[in-house]
Amino acid sequence: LYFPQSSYSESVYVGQHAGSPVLQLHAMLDTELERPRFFLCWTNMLKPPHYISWFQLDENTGILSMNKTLDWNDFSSLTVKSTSAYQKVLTLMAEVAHMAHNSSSCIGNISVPISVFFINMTAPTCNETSLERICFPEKDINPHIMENRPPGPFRQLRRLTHQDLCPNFTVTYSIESEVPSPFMVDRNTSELVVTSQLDREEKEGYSLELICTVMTESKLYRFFTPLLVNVYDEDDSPPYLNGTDTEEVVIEFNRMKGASFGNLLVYDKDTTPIYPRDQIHNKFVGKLMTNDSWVKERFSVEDSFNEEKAIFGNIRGTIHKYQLILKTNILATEKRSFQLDYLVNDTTFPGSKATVMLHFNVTILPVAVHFSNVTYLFSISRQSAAFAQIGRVCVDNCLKFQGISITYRLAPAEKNASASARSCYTAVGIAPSFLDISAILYVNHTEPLRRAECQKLHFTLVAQEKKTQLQTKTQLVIQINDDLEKQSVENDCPLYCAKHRRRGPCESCGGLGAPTGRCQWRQGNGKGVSKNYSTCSPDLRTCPDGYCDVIESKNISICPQDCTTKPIVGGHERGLLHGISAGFGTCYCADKCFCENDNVVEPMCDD
Amino acid sequence: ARKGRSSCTLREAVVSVSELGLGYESDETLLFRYCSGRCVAHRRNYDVSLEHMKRAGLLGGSRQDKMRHSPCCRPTTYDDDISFLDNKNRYYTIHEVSAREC
Amino acid sequence: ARKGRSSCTLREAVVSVSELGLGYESDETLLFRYCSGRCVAHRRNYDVSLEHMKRAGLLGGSRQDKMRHSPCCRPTTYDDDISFLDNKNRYYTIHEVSAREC
Amino acid sequence: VSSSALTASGAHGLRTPVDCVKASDMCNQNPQCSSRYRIMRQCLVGKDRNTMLANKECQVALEVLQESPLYDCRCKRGMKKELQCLQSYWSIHMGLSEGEEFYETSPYEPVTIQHSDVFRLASIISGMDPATAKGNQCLDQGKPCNSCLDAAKACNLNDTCKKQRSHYISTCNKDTTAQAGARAELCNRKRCHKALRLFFDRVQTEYTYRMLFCPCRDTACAERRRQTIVPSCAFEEKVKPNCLELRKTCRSDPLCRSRLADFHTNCQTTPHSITNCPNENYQACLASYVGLIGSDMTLNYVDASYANITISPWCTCRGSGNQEEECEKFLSDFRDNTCLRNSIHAFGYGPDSGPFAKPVAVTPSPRPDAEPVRLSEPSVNQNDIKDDACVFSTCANLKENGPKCNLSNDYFCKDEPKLISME
Repeated sequence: LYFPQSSYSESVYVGQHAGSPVLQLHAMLDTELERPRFFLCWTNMLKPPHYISWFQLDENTGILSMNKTLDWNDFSSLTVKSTSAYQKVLTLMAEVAHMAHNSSSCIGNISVPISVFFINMTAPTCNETSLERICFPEKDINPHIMENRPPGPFRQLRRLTHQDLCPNFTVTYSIESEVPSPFMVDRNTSELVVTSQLDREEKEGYSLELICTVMTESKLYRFFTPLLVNVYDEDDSPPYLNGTDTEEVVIEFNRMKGASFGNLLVYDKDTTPIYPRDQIHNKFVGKLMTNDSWVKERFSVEDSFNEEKAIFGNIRGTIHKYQLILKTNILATEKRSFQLDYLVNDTTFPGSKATVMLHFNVTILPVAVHFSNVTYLFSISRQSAAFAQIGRVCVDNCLKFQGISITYRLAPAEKNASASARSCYTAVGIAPSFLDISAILYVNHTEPLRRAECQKLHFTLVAQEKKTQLQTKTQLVIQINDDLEKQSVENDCPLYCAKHRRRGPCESCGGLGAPTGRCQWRQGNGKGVSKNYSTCSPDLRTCPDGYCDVIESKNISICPQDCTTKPIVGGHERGLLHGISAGFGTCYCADKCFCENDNVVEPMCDD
Repeated sequence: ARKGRSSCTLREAVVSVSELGLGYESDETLLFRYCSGRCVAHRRNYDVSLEHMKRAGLLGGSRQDKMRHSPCCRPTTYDDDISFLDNKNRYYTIHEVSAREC
Repeated sequence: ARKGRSSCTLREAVVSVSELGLGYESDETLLFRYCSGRCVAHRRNYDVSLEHMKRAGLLGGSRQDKMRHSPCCRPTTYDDDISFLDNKNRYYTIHEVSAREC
Repeated sequence: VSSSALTASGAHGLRTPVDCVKASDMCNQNPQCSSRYRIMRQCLVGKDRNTMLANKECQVALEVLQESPLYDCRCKRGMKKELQCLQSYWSIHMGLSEGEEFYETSPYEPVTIQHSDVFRLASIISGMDPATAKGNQCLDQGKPCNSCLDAAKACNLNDTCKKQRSHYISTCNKDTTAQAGARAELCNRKRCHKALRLFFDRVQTEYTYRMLFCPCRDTACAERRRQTIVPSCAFEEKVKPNCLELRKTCRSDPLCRSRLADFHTNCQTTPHSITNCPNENYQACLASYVGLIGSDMTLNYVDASYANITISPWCTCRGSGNQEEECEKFLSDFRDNTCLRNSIHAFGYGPDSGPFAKPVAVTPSPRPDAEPVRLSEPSVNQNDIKDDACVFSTCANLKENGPKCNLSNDYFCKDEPKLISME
């Protein structure tokens, strides 16, 4: 049993006499056998409000009528919510049940609120009432019919409070709708009837037009009002596939916990409410069909769903998306193939075909930690400054790795080199990059570069996968170029390039991180605060690039444009975490950073 | 004090954000407060001694080394930050742009 | 950076009390600390804006109104008082004559 | 001590409502009332509220409290201990109401002022704003004008407004990179909301309303108006929640619940009024709108259209299942609210500029259950009807007068396939 409306309402006036009907409730059946019984109940929070005794509800017909004639002090005695000076709201609760009972509270039963607006006036006479108000109430709500339920009457179209107002008028109702619809009006009872079982998956709502014809002594009037009947959904559609139930999943480079693979879709013509969260309507549950503990520890399947209309013939339905999820990292050496089945169960679908089986054909390929026969050859200038970046080293496919960690080590190739020869090798350092699995070579000490005997450094580069200890080696040669020119750099240059605010001093000085031993000037051309601001950088390949990399973060002064967290004066935008992502004119940094117009004359403390 | 050379006080002008010259483009206006005027009245023994020793060339150092022997008319505290929407509908906040006390 | 224009720092010189030029006559000497150098690095949005608006003539006011658009190299705190016996064997104490911080 | 002694009864026995903080203090000073109040709060804390309230003791507690000043106590916006007042209100209200109502009664005392000073001030200010010495082009129809820019200028020239505005902008605008997606994650929405609430609580309405409800004649102005609350942090979120879910979240917080109830009370479209607003009160509606900003149910302009504004919370009715209609109705109280539109229009162009959005043609359209604010039956006598209805002396005349007889826009007569039998 259910009420086809979420609430009922009607107005009553002073003088409304005992026995006169107010409104009629309807209850829709779930099965033909049910016999609804209607009772007034009161929400258990209060003992019944004193006005409840003014009404009586016919157990069988659901007609609410007056139990007493309302008088003026009935109105003044009320201490209920009032919506205006001359109107108070009496809130009743009605419930419907299968059999008669005497319990008073509405707990647990199917109940519906009734708002009776008690107006502090006598009822308008026939002449004082517009015919339209005889036909239709001022405001009414849309009814709803649950699909797959027996037909029956679900609304009284007549306004029972007005039925005796104009005795010599004849009021009749009929309905119309653009498309044939399973509704009619019972001419005897003026009840709106649904004439057959509805299927929401076929039609979600019916737009009817209620027509009220009033025959007075001499004239015939006709009034129209639209009525939308919503069809409520129940889980009467099984899950189904539209295409494949199998997905080929290859796990190679991305072996990281949380990685998702595959995209199997399961369709369901029913709606799946996302509110309230713990709702059980059309609830899908899934189960991994495997006893392999190895698989169970490492894999799960994630279900996400979306409400869609277009593909269900403009009727709301649900598409579930299933993805295989890694619960842990997979070792680089792991090599395995298996089929993983996943049983999807529409738990609230009564029929037999409530389940669908999905199949993930999983192939895990091992990952080789390997340098394809490459000998790294880098050349650096003798003028290189400390922290100058030499280059990046990376095992094959390392940029694709996720969930695999590789460490890199340098060792002089010649085992028994002389002490002074070995000291040359201290010039080069290696640091793991944050973002990915590569490593960056950089100038660690500049002193060896200044020594003629340090010419060519032969390293063995060792790469090792942390967990599996898989290891690989390759040769790495660093050629030290340029002879030791006369130091042409200004000797009172600051330690780092970012301090300069003009091209001249910038390019005539060196600074931390400068591979050529000279700072590089970037001339911006942006107008206002722009990403392309002018600045002096040790190495335009990496600074500024909006990313404070592993070498730059060793000393903020190497590239404050990417790494600063200090105040920035002048028009600027900060980077996501640090640095200057955009600046006005020229950006330069001393204790703090400034972004100023390029053409400003050197400021002086004027007297 | 010579005509027009009033003492160091707080002044204000309504200017647009663009007119600040910081590079932001916005038609919003703000009250820009700044310090202007002379502050001879606030000198200390330090100022008197420094001026005397500078004149007497007792402190060495080149002509370039700026040694101020009198207090400057400068803000001692700054107004709250100023936020605005620029002409591309992006919000910015500027710190320490307007003086509060001199 | 141009030669000799280092940033604002604390400097010191040993001078006699008489050389302070405060009028005292005493051969006692003291360590006179003072601030000298450029302070471009300490500018704020205020300075950048004030300078720009001064150049653009947006702030009106006569040429005389001194509006400093950059910080001055000045003491922020002063050393303790200095006492001495002058050449007529009388004791004196002078306040705020030597800088402690710039 | 009979419970009625507790009442702060007014002249004719009717209780004059006190604020809920005072009411709970009065109750706590009365042994009988305070014990019942404690029992009722325990009754309401129980997981399954219905079964908890079924027991006798809870019922008795409620009956006593009905007589206490707690029963119809109210709160004031911006009062001291406002939150405590609201908490008391909802605790007693939850006990007395019949479960989840679509429209809840506002805990706030009604704003009685009609088209109050905020409208007159706004029109005065926009007329001759001393600060923007350049005069206000917005009055001169010809000149390009951006009243929202003028509002920002006026704010920047007022120390309190400037300070509070900068506080909420710098709080909400934490991250300045371009990717809107990333920015939405990085900003601290709770802190941003708090800063926004502070701004609207502490700064005079003449500044805040001007920035929020400035009338626009072009997209740039409308986009600035939309940006006022820094929507990327205060309004938008990566995933749009279901509107009923958002309502539930809001109603689980006493402040948000109160502001939502206040909005429904003061902005609910009232067809039978000139302004479409309850009690013809634009001011109350605008105050309720502003009251929601900085809560979970923060509202904002949905786009930069200046012609017809649409205001909405950040939510969708997708995935509402059988509650789609209730969800659509809840959402339409914001998106299709003529009272709110008229209030905003009135603020921009003056209260007497007439309702901007014509009241919806009133037929007994299937407007789902709204708190029916009923005026008395319009007394219409017979002869008024004839212009409205499709009137024929008898059914036979239907044919002679042709199939369509267009009356007022909603009543028309169709060819009746069969004559109505006159049983």
